[in-house]
Amino acid sequence: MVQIDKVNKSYGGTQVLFDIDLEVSQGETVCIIGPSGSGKSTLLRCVNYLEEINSGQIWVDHDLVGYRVAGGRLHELRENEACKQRVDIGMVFQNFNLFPHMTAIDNITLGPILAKRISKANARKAAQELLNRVGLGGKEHHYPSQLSGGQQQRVAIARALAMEPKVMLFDEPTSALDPELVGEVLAVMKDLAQSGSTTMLVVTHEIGFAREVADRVVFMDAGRIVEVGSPSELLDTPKEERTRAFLSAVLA
Amino acid sequence: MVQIDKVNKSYGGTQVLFDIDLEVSQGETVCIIGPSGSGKSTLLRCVNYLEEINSGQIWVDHDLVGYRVAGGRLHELRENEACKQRVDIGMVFQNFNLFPHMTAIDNITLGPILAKRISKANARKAAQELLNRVGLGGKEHHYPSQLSGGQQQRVAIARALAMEPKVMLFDEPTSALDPELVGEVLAVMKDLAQSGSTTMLVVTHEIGFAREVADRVVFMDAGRIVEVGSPSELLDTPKEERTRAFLSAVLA
Amino acid sequence: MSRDRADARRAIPARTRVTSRRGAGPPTTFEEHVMNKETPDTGVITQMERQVREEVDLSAKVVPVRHWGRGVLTVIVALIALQITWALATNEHIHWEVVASHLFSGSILNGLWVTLQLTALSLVISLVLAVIAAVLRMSKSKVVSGVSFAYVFFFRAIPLIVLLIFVGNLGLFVTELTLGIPFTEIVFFSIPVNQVFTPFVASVVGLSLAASAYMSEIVRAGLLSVNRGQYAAAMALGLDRGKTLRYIVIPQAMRVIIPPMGNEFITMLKMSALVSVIAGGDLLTAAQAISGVNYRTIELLIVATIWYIVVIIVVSVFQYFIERRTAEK
Amino acid sequence: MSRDRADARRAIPARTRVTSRRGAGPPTTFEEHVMNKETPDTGVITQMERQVREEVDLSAKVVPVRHWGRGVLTVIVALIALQITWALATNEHIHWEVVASHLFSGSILNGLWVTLQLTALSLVISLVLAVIAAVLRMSKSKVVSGVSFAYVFFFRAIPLIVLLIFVGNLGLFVTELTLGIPFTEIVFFSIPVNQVFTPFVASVVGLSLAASAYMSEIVRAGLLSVNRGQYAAAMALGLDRGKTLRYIVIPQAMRVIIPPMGNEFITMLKMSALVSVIAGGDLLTAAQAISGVNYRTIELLIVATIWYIVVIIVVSVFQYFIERRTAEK
Amino acid sequence: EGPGETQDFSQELHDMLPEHIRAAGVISVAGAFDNPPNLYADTTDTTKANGIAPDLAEAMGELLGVEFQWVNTQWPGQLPGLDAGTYDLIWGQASVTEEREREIIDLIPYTQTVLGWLVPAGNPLDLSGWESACGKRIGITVGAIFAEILADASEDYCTSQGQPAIEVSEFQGSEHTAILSNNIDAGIDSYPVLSGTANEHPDDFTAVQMPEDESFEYYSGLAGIGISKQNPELANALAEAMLVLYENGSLESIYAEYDAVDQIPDTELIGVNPLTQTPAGEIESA
Ligand SMILES: Nc1ncnc2c1ncn2[C@@H]1O[C@H](COP(=O)(O)OP(=O)(O)OP(=O)(O)O)[C@@H](O)[C@H]1O
Ligand SMILES: Nc1ncnc2c1ncn2[C@@H]1O[C@H](COP(=O)(O)OP(=O)(O)OP(=O)(O)O)[C@@H](O)[C@H]1O
Ligand SMILES: [Mg+2]
Ligand SMILES: [Mg+2]
Repeated sequence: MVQIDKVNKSYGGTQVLFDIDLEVSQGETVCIIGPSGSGKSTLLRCVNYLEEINSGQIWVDHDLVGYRVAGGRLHELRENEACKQRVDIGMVFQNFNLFPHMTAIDNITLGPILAKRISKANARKAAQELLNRVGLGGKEHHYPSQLSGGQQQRVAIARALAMEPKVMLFDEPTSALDPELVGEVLAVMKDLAQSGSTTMLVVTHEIGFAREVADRVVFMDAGRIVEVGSPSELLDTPKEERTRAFLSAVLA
Repeated sequence: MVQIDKVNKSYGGTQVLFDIDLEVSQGETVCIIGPSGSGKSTLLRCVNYLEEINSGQIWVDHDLVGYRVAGGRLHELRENEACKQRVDIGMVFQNFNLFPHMTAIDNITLGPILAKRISKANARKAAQELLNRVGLGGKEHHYPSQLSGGQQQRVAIARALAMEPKVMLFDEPTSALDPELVGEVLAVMKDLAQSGSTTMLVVTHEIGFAREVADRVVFMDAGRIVEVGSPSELLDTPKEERTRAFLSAVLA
Repeated sequence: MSRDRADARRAIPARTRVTSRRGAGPPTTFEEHVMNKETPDTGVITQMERQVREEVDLSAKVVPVRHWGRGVLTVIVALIALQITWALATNEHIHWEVVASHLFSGSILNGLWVTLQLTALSLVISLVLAVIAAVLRMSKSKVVSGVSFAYVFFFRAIPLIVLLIFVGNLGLFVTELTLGIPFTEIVFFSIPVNQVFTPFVASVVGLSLAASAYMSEIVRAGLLSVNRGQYAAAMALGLDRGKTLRYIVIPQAMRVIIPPMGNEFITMLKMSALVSVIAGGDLLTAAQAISGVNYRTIELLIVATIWYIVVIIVVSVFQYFIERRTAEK
Repeated sequence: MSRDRADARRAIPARTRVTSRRGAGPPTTFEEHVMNKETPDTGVITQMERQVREEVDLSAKVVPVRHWGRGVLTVIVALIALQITWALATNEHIHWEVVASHLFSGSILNGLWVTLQLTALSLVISLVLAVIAAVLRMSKSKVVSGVSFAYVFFFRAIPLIVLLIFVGNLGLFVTELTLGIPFTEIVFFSIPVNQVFTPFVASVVGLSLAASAYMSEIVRAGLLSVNRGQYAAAMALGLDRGKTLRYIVIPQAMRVIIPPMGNEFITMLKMSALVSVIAGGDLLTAAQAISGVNYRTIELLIVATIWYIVVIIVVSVFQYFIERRTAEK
Repeated sequence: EGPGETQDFSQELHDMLPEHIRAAGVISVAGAFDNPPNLYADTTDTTKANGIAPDLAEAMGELLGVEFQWVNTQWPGQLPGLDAGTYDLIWGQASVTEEREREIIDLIPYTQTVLGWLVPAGNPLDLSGWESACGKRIGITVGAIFAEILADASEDYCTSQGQPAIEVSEFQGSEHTAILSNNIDAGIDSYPVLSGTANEHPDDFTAVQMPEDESFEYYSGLAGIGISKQNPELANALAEAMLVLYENGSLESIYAEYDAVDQIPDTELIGVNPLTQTPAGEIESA
């Protein structure tokens, strides 16, 4: 479903991703862990074409991210084509990034109405169902500022799901939450992962969550993938020294 | 050293602290835990007279916070007197609040030079020692933006210590840090607590830390102190239902 | 927060209960006790101290901070205001009956109407131009952002009076407005320039160009103030640049844009007086025209000032409500 | 970021390696393959697909996005700029030799000098007044903040020309500047007002008062932009209000204050031309005085415009470096 | 290098001056330096005044034993400055009218001119008398008295005769440009001022003198020195000095310098408030 091939990415002079290779199959949940600044967010942003890569290729469901093939040539995408591509990729951000001037339901229906041109009524019906699914039935008309952090993040997840994306990207979805509120967001994500139909790429610091729901765990450091493995392999018997050091610091 | 007597505090119409009673003796370390919005930060801010209380009294080392007694009357403190009082109380904030336009050492020496009128040379010598103590020798001339979160928070601790306060207040000192960086800050605080000479009032979500270093743990909820006890009492065998619920959510 | 503090200050005396010397006589006086730093600090409050504290009743005696400075300031300000009012009201050089008789005179109200029209029209047009200039300025293309930069620089740098003279006298440069291919003979469409650029149109154009340059910097600051995460979230939903601006960024930028627009509106209102160089017929010009005949300069300037103040008050109230609405959520 | 993107765009063609149809011939064409949505989605990339992708070489063939719109804009802008330059340069009504001969004439340079003095002095004074007004505005005392509000409102509302006439002719109201107790006979000190308020002093005072009112809103926005945590941290260190402002808040507020100050500086530069109403001798007045004699209005306005643009360029460069310095950390 | 002969100091005239001016030795004058040939700026030093008025002032200064200081002041600042005592005189383009003499300031005429039109070179619209201006677009300076004159003339010569009214636009000093750009058909001002313009730009403009009888029908054509009604001694002293210059021929030689002898007012118009004979310092309500 997602294939990342020898991706390199620099900001100005400094390279932040080095030859990243990663494959995620349909329905799989992959968790990415790693220290701050290791390039986890950057990788997700490249998959969503929020950043351009310097070399390598990223494929999402047989589409080359950022390019179109026609007449035997690769054409860079124009902005509106890139927009269409992003419709297939849902993203949940660390700071929720809900639109503060819109109610929960307006946040959720905005994308379907504007980018997918779904009728307002249908969009609202679907949004209502999603809100129920993330446990927020009854909060339709609350503004983000009237919701707790955990509730805001659940709205954000519903907003991404409303686009019916092929892949969901999560960038530290719980690290801006109060500890008491982390659980409710993880529960929603667990649900999603275990339904088996959603392909998920999750950057997280919640080792317990990764252990429980990930099909595979990726450890990144300094812009490289250091180690990939099943949760038990990577978390309990890491092969690399760097992974061990990180895990001992985090689990301390 | 610190005595809080029947303190009530409202913001506008809503009361956020109800009849808070708490005593902290010289050299003691008290950890305050509790859900978001329970009034933990507000309580610390009242102790430091960053907020005025509506009723009750707070004593720090025999001084009534916010008042002066003269001629048998309570006189509200003028601003410059309140400033003098705050010199005795060190505070470390969740978001560090370092001064971004000053180097580490300037951050640390600012208070001693301006508020305690210590000579620049002496202040710098003391600051240098403090920086070494928190493991940041060599970072004197870095600006906050050039330091990691953990390093910034350690500078903030050094800045508070530089005033040689009678009490140190910590407001969630690690919750804005990446998980890997939490350890280094907790280590510095542990050091401080175990030196036994510093009186510390710590709001934290790090249950492990509280268990290890606190002499007593306080659980707050909805503006009230629900339960106080030794770490083992409160964390392992909480008496109150509310405490149990909170702990199970956080430790999940 | 300031109101809360004031409430708190009032509330404390009534509720605080601390024993005084006159109270149930503890062995040391309260002050000595509190001040006595020699008391060995055991770190634990002794039972005796506790009792002292609990029994002290100072409820009737809390002395709030006196802000002498504020009192003095109040008196000084009041005196100055009084003196200025007095000086204005009784001044032999100012004939208030002249002010009164002209305040609602036809030519003044006409001038006011012209000023309002000019200002309102120019405000709307310049706002649109400012948004366009600000968006172009943030374009990734060097050419596009360069054009916007040059536009803003040029129209901020050229004195308005010069701009107005040029725009108002376009006939100096071209006699016909022609749509065609430059440097060729091909012409699609042509109209005498003076027919299009009447003094009023020229005034609106000149004011709009100048104001849009100033405003674009404000709009740009507003657009930049919107968290980058909002752009990312909108893009991730598949919204294109235009929709992101329209639905996400501009509504949020309004909060930052509207307050400094107050300054700009007032500046524009005042600037509109400059259109007299191309025969605009605005409020201030009308006042000066009358004073040129009846030689009551000060009185007519006061008339104009009164009207400006009225307009500014009305707009400020309006702005206050818009700000409240944009800040609400 | 825009630069990074551009770099990336350039970099991709050289490094991307994907096989073309001309490559080592996979069974289906590359396009058909990629477009073929019927291919059953197993969720796992087949070995064949892998190979296709790895062997395709399109390095010579990536087609970057063509921004036709930008090209067209560039051409249009260039044509307009050319046409305006042409129109100005060849216009029979504009005698460029007159512009050249007056550009460095003594009286123009004198006027420029007066304008610079007025602007610089007023800028400094109004900045100080603006900071005071902004700080007072944020006072907890209703009286103090009310006074500041009234000050700002009044001096923004009154047209500058009226303010200048009043300040320049204070003799209308008082003939002596007297320090004493109002409404009594007690006088400490007295001096004729016209002796103190020379036209230059009056101009500086008038400009400073007006500008300070506009600027105080900018300064206030700057002070408010500093994170509340910074105030709390400074207070927690025992700094009083004054020191907090001086060492913590103002240095950080500068970052927000300086950019809009560019607008204000330019406005002030232009406003200084209004002092001619009380005898200023500034640049624009000098230019107009000369044109009153030689009847070369447009030429002399161009001379003035050139100097204004020069000053604004110099100040903009200066501002750019200050901004860089305050933004550095 | 002042024109005309040097004047002899007159103690008698000096003693007529008010105390504060004798003490200061200076009379400060406000005027806008934009009105050649009466008052205009020196192009090498725009704070210095040139023209008939400054030359007259210099001659009067020699007589009175005081110095005249000229300050370039825009019209809106002039009257308030006079009221405030910032200036002792306004001198430039203050037109003498009966109402002003009676109620506002004391006026001493120093020049009398007929009106004229400034038109594009060759006078294509053939402007001359009032009638020829019907339906034309005429530009005037903001605050000038011409607004009232044109309104009256338009009534008498045009609208009441079934002709279209005269269209008036008020400008702040850029009427010339407006004529060039064909925004207006003509400007109106005193003829000598306009002929100065036309002489400088013969390719662009022509100045047309209005028939004298029509010109004086609405307006005396007098421009005067304005003195505050608080200051009658000054008005009387200046009027006396003016008379001396008139009688000893200096006035004529000064005007001759500017080729403007025909602007010298008639004898009976020399003095304070000649139209109404209001005594200096007195206010007579109409
Ligand atoms: N827009 C940018 N411009 C320049 N450098 C950037 C930019 N965004 C990120 N970086 C740099 O790229 C590196 C990787 O950043 P990234 O945000 O991907 O790390 P991360 O693993 O997500 O860390 P964290 O856990 O703190 O979110 C960092 O060194 C960062 O400073
Ligand atoms: N300045 C303020 N004005 C009004 N209400 C406030 C203010 N500061 C805090 N509150 C309210 O007071 C209550 C207690 O807030 P406080 O910040 O003390 O909680 P907390 O226990 O520190 O929570 P957290 O763990 O999220 O920091 C909350 O309901 C909050 O909304
Ligand atoms: Mg990240
Ligand atoms: Mg808190």
